[in-house]
Amino acid sequence: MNKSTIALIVLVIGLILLPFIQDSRSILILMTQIFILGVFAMSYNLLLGYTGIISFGHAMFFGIGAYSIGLIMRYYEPTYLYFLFAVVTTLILTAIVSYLVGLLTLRLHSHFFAMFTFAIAGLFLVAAEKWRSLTLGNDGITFKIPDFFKDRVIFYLLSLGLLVLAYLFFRRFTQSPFGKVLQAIRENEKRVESLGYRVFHYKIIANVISGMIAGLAGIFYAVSLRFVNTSVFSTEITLDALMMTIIGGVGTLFGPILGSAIVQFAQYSLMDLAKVHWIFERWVILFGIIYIVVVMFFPSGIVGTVKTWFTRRNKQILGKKKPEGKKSMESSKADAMKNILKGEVDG
Amino acid sequence: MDTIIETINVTKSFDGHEAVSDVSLKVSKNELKSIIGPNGAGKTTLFNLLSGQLKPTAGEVLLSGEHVTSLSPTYRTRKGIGRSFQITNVFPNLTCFENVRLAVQSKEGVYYNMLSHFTSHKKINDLAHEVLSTVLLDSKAEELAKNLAHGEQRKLEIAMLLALDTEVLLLDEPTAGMSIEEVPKILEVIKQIKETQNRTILLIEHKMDMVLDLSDSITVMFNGALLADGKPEEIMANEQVQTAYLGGLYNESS
Amino acid sequence: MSLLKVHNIDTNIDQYHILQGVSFEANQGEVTVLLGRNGAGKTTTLRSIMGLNPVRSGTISFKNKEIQTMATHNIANEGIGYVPEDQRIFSGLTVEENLKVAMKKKDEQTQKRFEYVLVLFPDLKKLLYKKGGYLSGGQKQMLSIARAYVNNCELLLIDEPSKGLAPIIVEKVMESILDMKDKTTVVLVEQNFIMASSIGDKFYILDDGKTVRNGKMRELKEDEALRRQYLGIA
Amino acid sequence: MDAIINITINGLATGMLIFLLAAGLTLIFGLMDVLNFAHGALFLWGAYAGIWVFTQTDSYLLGVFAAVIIGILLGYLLERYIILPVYGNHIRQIMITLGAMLVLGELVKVVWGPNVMIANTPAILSGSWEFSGILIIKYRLFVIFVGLLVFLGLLFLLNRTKLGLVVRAGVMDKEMVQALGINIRKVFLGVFILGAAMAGLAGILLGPYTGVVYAEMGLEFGLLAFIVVIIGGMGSVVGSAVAALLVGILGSFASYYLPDISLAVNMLLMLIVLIFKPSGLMGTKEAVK
Repeated sequence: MNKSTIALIVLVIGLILLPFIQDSRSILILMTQIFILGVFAMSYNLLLGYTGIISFGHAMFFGIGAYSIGLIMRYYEPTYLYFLFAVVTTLILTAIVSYLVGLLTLRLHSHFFAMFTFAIAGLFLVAAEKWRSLTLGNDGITFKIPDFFKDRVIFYLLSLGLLVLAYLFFRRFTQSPFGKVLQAIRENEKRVESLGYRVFHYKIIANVISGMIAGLAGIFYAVSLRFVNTSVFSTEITLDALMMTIIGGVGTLFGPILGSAIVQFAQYSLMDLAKVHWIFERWVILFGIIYIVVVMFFPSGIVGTVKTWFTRRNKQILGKKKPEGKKSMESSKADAMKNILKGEVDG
Repeated sequence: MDTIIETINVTKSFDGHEAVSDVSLKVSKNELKSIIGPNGAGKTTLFNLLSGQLKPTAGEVLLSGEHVTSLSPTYRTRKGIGRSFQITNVFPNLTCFENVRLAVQSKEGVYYNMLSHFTSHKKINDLAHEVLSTVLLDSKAEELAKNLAHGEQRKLEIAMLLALDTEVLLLDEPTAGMSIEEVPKILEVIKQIKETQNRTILLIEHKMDMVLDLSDSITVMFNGALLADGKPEEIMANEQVQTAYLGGLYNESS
Repeated sequence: MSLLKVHNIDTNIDQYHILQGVSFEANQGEVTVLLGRNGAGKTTTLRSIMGLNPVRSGTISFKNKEIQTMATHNIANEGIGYVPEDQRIFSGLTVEENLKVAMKKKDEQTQKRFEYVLVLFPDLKKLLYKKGGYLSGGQKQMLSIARAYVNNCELLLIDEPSKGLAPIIVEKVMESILDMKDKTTVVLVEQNFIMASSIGDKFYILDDGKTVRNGKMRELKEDEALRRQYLGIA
Repeated sequence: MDAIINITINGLATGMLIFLLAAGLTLIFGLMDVLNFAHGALFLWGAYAGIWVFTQTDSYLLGVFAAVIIGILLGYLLERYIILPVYGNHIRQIMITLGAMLVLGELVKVVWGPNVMIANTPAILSGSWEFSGILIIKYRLFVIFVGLLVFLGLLFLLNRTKLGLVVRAGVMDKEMVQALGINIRKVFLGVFILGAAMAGLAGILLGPYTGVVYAEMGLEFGLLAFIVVIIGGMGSVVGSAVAALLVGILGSFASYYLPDISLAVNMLLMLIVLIFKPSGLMGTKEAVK
């Protein structure tokens, strides 16, 4: 067990204890949102960071999840069985939709794929708005949930559980043979083909997995609000995922979680500051500035930038220690250290 | 001898210009055939047609008597045609080791394994290390491919091809861009494959000494067409080849 | 008199250290040929002179002025014309428009050059209003040379004009380069040795990103061992 | 019959407005390979600044002038300070221009308040003509007229002038243009500013057409323009014009006859085009790998 695993375990234990240490309702809700959107951003990062696909329609999977639970809870009964039914429905629907979208579009160049997914997500949005008899359009629907989920602390812990599971899953997944092929596709698609891999299949599978996990995040999101309206299909949701991923660090496991925390926290505290000075009512400005600053000064995201610092520092240490000539014990130890370090931020 | 790879009248044109025109070529099993010719003669295009990167405008490509003309590179690789690229074509942000391991993984048929950790694939890891040491890159296993020197990337390129362990190896100027000192090592590797394994090798190369030294047979291409095909000594004696490629210099100097 | 002096240049493309000490000189009114195997760095050398792959160290002086840090368009405006590998014709523009892009000034000299290339390449005159994309390989090559020339250049950098062309066309292109020789200095990258040796005055051999040999073309014709060693031809 | 004519005119006018946005976007994309999500902000600022000046001075002409000036000014700042550092990287472009879009969109609220701004039709252009039962609103004709004028001007600029020649050549191969001694950076900036000015113009034209302007329309119209660019084909001005009119007219008919799906029409159109002709109606750039 290496340092990074220990650090993560400590962090998770801390987070489990948090609701018992402090009792601010709003902090709890904020943390829950961070967890849920963190999962959503991680699913997005699988496409953007690990496979090199830019999607502008990720909200559609999030929305499918949110509406599945909302509609089933409202029109059937808020029981555990139906809850489970909603989860299964979400997984099946997102799998089908992501499979079809992938089939149609993954052969296109990046920005065309982006626009295509954007259009399809747009269709979902319009459908949700226009099918008023079912969705009540933009007014949205409120719904009841099984009592168990109503408890804020329990729901907080469940969301945390989802996040941890997703993290472990992605950590495993990206280190697996399959995950490595995805990263190779990101690097050089043609070459992957000539190694005997069916690139298209890999992309579709990545798209499906990403879509299904985004759907799960959508369920949690809707449950946390006990309300769902058309905004879950909006482009802003996709853009949020994009921003969180980029701010945290594209292609790193922990990046999207950190990104989610930063974005949510910034939104929360900036909105709070509105009471202090009117300029903070326009907190979106500061938000936009953050985007610009991140792109200018942290082009590989926060985790990515920190990673580079570490590697550079490590290299310097290495350079000083490394004797000329043959590879010494010491340098191989340093190499190993570097690997651990890589593991620390990479998974 | 058995023919393993064959082209029947393949032609490839780009915007009306025929890069490869009407080439019929037979390569026997376990032979090392070099393809020579001036730049722009269509050698790399021919490779692309064999490995599936390009589809011919006309003609057929056969592997062990089976039509593979319409197959994608993926399937041709699986059927046993592996290639290295003239322009270095590795995965820059993966380590050397990971680069090679991807090739081993493909060869071992581990395609869709999503959840087992790589450390549980000892065989794959071992094989990858083995191949890396064959091309003298084992000390660079954990370096990112983009941080390698140009010559080392060429070696990595060859390592990936070796790791695929295909029946047919297409080597596109394996030593291009390598320093003079590195060339003999790579030659040694190619020789080894030729001697110890049952592999068919197609080689594009400009260094005539190397070509003469290694080849069982030589094919000369000129302006997209096949000019001559035969044993090295036949080719060297062929007058047409001399005027077209070797430059008529023999005539002048003799 | 040397018009272009390249001294010990190093160039990286991304992480790759492509040029590691290339030096050569091109004299006024001569054809200087850069030879070498694939991947030796010939194309990169021309691109470095044009500022398309900026050098990391070393100097490039043109008409005794250092140009290695200048932007590509300024280098071109100093009087260097570039005929890239694969011609890079603007395929959606007509032949005339391709030339017009390069004719920046409306002076007499430009007009003269324009008329000259149409005389030199009668094909182009016939095809003046045809889109560049529809030209044959040879015609594209001619257009590419003509385009660089009408740009009022004193030095032409030509990258492998024979590549992919039929021998008879290659001859035509070579003749036209010979014809231009007294009007403009030429640096030629060429792998077709017959061609290179028939029009070149001086040669430089590049290997592994370094210039390793140079001399009069006549000497190379006689030195079989040298050709074998670096060019892979005997 | 009169309904059809009215709907067509309405669609044409909307199409022209979208075209003004899309033309700049398509050139910027084709020439500079830049995905500019802040293009809608120029439009937004053109609308607000133009209408504000118009209401203050009661001169529509001054309003138009102000809109174009603010477009040029913001275009210059955007290109120099936001886009310049991110050439060649699509993801960073998307992110940073979205950031700029958010900032500029919110700044509109800071300057003019968060509520919608009412835009009156200038007296000379208000009212309508009636021909045998067909009602033609003057302002719509005016918008069509201006759009047409800009379109023709742009075509003239691209096809008949030296600058246009350089721009077209640059879209095909910018490195070669540099090697012929042309400062492509200046050309980029010029094209960007031209696109920005057209976006500003579209903004002020839209005001009296819809009666109100609001801050969210920046992103809204920006995305609409993107859809049009994709449909028309990246880098093609004529393609954008055709696509914009198509989107405008289809949208206008759909909202009359099939109001329920009218919102989806653009998306559907884009999907169909992408499936059957991924490079767009008149696009030249490769869309399929």
